Amino acid sequence: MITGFLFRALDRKAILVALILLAIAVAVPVSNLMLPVSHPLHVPTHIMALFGKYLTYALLALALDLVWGYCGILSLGHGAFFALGGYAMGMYLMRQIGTRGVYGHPILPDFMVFLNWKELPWYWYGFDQFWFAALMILLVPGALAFVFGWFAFRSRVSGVYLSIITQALTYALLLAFFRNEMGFGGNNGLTDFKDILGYSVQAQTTRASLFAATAIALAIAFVICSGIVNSRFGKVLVCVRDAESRTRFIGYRVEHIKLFAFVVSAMMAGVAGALYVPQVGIINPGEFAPANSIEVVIWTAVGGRGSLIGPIIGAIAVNGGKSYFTAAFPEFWLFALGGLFVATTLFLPKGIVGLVSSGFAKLRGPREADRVEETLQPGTEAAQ
Amino acid sequence: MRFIRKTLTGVLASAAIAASALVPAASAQEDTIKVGILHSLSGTMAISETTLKDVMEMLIDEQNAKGGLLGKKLEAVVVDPASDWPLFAEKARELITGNGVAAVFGCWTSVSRKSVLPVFEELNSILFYPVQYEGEESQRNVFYTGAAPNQQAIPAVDYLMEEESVERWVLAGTDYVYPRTTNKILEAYLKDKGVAEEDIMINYTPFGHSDWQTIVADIKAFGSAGKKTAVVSTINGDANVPFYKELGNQGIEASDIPVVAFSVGEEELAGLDTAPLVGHLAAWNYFQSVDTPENEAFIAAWKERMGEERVTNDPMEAHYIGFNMWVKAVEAAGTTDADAVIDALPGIETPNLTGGISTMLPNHHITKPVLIGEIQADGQFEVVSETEDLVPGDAWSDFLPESKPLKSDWVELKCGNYNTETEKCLGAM
Amino acid sequence: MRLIVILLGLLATLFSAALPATADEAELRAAIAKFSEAKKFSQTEAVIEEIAALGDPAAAPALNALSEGVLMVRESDGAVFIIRGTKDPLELLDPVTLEAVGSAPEDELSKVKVKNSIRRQIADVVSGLTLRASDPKVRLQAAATIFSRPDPEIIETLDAVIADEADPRVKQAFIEARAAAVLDSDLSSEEKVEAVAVLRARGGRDVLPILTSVSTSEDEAVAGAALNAISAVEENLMFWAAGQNIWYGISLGSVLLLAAIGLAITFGVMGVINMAHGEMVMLGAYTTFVVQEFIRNSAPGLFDYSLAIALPLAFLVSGSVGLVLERGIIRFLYGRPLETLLATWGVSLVLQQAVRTVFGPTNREVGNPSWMSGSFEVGELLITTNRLWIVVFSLFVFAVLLLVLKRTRFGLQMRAVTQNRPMASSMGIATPWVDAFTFALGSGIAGIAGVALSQIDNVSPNLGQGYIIDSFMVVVFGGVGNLWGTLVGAMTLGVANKFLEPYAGAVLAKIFILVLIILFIQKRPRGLFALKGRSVEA
Amino acid sequence: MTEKLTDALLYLDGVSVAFDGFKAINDLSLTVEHGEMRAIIGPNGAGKTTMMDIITGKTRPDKGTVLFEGEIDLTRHDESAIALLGIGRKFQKPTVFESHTVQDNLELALKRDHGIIATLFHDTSKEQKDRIDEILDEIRLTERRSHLAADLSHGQKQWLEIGMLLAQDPKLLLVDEPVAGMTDAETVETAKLLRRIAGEKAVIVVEHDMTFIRDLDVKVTVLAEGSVLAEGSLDHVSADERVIESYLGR
Repeated sequence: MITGFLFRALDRKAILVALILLAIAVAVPVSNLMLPVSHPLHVPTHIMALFGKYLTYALLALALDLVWGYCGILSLGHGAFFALGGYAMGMYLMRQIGTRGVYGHPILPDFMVFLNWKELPWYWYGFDQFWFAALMILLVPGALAFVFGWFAFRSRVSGVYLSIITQALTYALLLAFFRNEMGFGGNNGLTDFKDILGYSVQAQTTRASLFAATAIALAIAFVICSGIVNSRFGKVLVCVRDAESRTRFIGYRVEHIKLFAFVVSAMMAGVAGALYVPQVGIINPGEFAPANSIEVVIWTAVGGRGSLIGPIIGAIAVNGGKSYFTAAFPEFWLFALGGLFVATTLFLPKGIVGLVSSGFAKLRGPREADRVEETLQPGTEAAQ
Repeated sequence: MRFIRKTLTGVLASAAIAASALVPAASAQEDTIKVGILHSLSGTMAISETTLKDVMEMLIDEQNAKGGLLGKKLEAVVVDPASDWPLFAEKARELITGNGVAAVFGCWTSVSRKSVLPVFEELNSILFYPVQYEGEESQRNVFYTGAAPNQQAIPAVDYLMEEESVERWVLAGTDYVYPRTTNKILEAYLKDKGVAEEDIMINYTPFGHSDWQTIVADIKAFGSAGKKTAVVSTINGDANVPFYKELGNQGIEASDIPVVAFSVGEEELAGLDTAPLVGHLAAWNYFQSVDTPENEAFIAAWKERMGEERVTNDPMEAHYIGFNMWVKAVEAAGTTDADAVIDALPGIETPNLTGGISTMLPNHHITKPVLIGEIQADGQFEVVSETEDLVPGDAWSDFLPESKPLKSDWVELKCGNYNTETEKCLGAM
Repeated sequence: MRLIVILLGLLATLFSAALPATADEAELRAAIAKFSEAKKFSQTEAVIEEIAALGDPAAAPALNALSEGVLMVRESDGAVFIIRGTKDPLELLDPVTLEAVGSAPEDELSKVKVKNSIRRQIADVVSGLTLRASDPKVRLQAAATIFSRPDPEIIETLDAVIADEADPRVKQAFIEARAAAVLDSDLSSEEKVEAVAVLRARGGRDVLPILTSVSTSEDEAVAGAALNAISAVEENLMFWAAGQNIWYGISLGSVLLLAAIGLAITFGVMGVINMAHGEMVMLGAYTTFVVQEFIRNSAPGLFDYSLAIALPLAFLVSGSVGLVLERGIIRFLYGRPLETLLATWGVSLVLQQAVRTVFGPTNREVGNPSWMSGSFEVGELLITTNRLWIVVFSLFVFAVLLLVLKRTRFGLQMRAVTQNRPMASSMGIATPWVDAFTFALGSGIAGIAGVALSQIDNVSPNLGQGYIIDSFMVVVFGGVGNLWGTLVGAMTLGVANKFLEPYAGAVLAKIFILVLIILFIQKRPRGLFALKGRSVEA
Repeated sequence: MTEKLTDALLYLDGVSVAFDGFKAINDLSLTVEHGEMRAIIGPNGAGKTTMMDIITGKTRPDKGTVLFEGEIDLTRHDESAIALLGIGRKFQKPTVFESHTVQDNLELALKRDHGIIATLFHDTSKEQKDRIDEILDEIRLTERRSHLAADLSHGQKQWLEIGMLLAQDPKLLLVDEPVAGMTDAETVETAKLLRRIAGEKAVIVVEHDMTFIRDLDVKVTVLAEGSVLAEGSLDHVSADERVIESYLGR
């Protein structure tokens, strides 16, 4: 059963992507740690940190693509799952600070001390254990996605209505996490981390390991997604996207299918958030901002939705561009970024991946090119 | 196997290419001293921070006109962290390792500062932070040129108590760390002064809150209890305009219920019709209206560079002081090396724009005068009260039980949070 | 400011006509001249005391000018003047007669400094001086000042004034001010009980502290009467508080309505997920700024009409940007609703940054015209004028839009195109242009909303961002494609928010509302006013 | 489950539904026997599609009884449950999964476990593959099995959709305008196909094309304004005054 799944998962494309990611997971940290700074192939720490962050974004975009590109659920609130995973990791990291906080309190994080909290709130219990935090990284986003999806899909909320309420969800969480009474550090969020699993988060080796872990996590997620997409379940997902009611009429429980995909995707987003936090050193409510979730949609669209490699390329390309532009043209980079989004939708409706594969297909012959376009064109039921 | 080796080399090569693309113009003239400017030029904070980027560029140009520093020209490296807090950390790292800046001037919000702190610590660089903040922090690599709570909030409350005989207090703020901490300190301070619990009303609103009808009405009701009432506002930048508009429209006049604000300066008032606000107060360490030759020259230079209608404000002065202190410290140390400059900075004195001499203290805060100003119809403040001496910034408030025993001294104790009771430096391994 | 000076001038002439001088003018002049020596606040206070002791109503203009910050000293000779105008050189007025006596450059004058406590002192003094002023409004103001800071010593004066007062409203105000003073005095128990009755009849929040202060009196009759009065007044206030909440809710609802109504067209009717909607609102607000800036510089007299001028311009500016946007980008994306989201998001980034580049990142000042400033009371209900206008305006915009959609040829074509495009085009409707103008209409309305919102919010590049989410919530809650839904949705959310706010606080109230919307959509997946039937479900 | 009330496969009694006051179905009663083929005709807006919506669970009736196999109350089930009970539906506009191949379309429709675990992990068995080959043969799409459904002609899509119905192996097929947009030759073929299916399974065909109805040669029900106007052979109903009137209008 599982072997069948794996067999389907590891098609040529998946093997290639997984190998590249594993190679990156090994090569970059090795180059960072072993090669001398002057070596032309040396990857500086800040570049590694940067790409580590991009890879977590790539994982988030991949998660979104599973529900949007394949199932047609445009979630404008995926940042919420990412942030929840991040907070779960952040809480673990906060508990690891121990007595090294500025007030030297053995249990309470600094922000609780100076706001006069007397004891740790119950929902902070257990986060001193990594296994518990790791469980929560999956469970909290998963549970939220389950409850939310259970109601929304059962009531057949779809299209823009669904998009807007996912946005409402992340916006409500944003406001909630801003509140200092919530006990998550308010606007400042969680920061000033010291250790992860006993290793200093600032140590170069820790950074290298986190980078490797992210690349490996992305590789695993890619294989899982590939397995899902290549299975009959994946085909049904596309059916739901293209003709939801037809799928119902041949006897599929569309709400269960959507719910499953949504929960899996939320968990992947949670993992991405958990890997993101130790690498950037802070998690705060800003991650819940609706604009952040919209950006994830944009990465996916730029890369090419409805293909698994697209969101990864998109996330890295857009964020790389953003990093470059904000330094090179600090006062004009928004024009460049805004222009990029407009240009992508107008001229590359299928994203970078669509451009590349239709380019390849055109080389092979016009007939093939059409087919590629059809595959990558997720028709929307609403459009009929 | 060959496949894997090929992939590996390919990946490394592309990472190297990407790396070189991401380090902008690292090949520029090598004999300049680079100064990083880390202020948001887009997003929600651009409204406040862009001015600080401009003032830093002006200061650097002026210094270059004077012949630069250590015989080299200064070069400003501007990046846009886009009001995105994790991006602050990323950009700080890029400035320090990618561009090799000698010091960074930047950040506005507490969260952006918190976000970059570990980066400065790890890479051992220098940050000058120019904004009034909640205190409860003293880091070796950071120099706080804005006001600590004792340099702004407490003198303002004293003024209201003594001059306006206020007995009832509304502490209204945006829900984030600075107002929370400031209000906590003020609450403790007021109770210390014998103000009863029921005479203090604390209210928090979200960022960018725009509908103030209910809250202003509540303040009005709270203020009609027969005792003289004042509002201490730690409301954050953007939300102030609708707040003051609502105050004016509901007819709350400064002579009835004065509002003293800690985050409203000339820049914020520039977006407002101030006629209905005349008499409301602000507490700062600098006002544009202060009449000193240094200030006059500063304003003239600023207006010539940016335009006649532009105003100056407190965080700009903080950068002015911080930058001059850094220049002096580099000259004293004879190098831009971070450790040497960090050691040289405490004790450096430089004139501020209000006619005094500010000193960098061992706790990395500075001495500043505290001014209370009344809003005028022309959008400026008129100073109605000024502390006799410069007030030294206190990193750890004496009005919070947990931070009372703490002390920061980077010269003698080499510790930012030394507990005077247990005689230990907390947080050290 | 100028208005006040003119008013003062008017007053002074009335004084001189109605009343014989009660003190030697020379004495008054001498006292006023002392302001030139007052370097400290305490000295200024002493001079005011001195003037008050003269008891001459002719001192009022000078004192009020001091309070306004327009009393200035000529540095060359120490003469004191009231100044008029803001243009350099400033016009000088005699502080007693208010006659124009020449002008002086700004830097040769220095202002007599004031602060709040001095302003209060002046208000007290002036109210004492103006109890017999000829203008009933000034007398009312005097009564109000005494009421808010009652002083037992003034009771006798008030008795005399009440006896002579002819205007019943002013008389009542004096009686109430006297009652407040009585309760602060050591007069007889009967007098006090009577005063309590007067205050009870007056009602309102500001009688509560006065009543509370006597409710603990040792005199049981007075204390009992005060306690009764307090509960009566509070009960009355409770009733009004509910009304006030509804008003706040409607007012918030009208802001939401304004923000959302353009979106109800572009998103609701056309199905374009227009993330740049907020920026259209922002453009409208900036248009208002430009118009006001132009008026300030070239025709200051027109300032009160600035909004009326800005309205059509804002419609045109945002509308044409919308038109360009539709022709340039959106028309290529019909049938791919989610991609319009990405493109318009890009456009919104570009527009924000463009405005930031042109106008700078800081807030811009948009003033309230005089007819939009201030407030008035209906019973205990405080209604601020600008909010009232915004409510009226939003309903007006709604009504006009409804008329355009239902009664004009364009509206008919628009509905035809959105309902069945091929059919409409085969009937000879130029569907591309209908699309373009529909989008322009929605954008233009957003621009108009920007004019209104500039009156209550920041005019900054971030203005639009603050409204975009709320706008989508309103449209979706009300039901996409239904204008009435948008109206009811906006008002419901506004009122619900304002009723939750006193209990939960502003943040939690907003969170509750969002959760409410999420739950509501589960119940009615297509909003409040969903279209039913076969066609929409296909 | 209630006691068996009727022997008919499908039993509608007194069914009404209104949209915003407009009565789409008004007191409709209809029975279809096991293996019967029934043609339903009626002018536009007569309620044909709404009737199908009610049977397949897409629309809930305001009142009335809808029973399947004499005991299952269809108004209590949703679309996917009804599909699994054995009612298949072909839409007016051919709806196939355009991004999938012809073969995948049939495979997805095949009657088997549609649960999440099964769809994620189970492979298609030999028998199931044989069944798909059979259906492909039946609907004459064997050569195009690996083409995308989007590439099919209109008529082929109609047939593919019918093929998907067959793969579902339902007891009752609801076929809405199967020959719309087909050439004459295709129409004839379709009629043949449907008649082959009938007998084994019950079929309800909604059609406007009178030649096609005549080809089918089955009992005809005429709907108008949401209720049954006439029932019988085509010749019988087309002689009915009221039918003529309702088609031609007044």
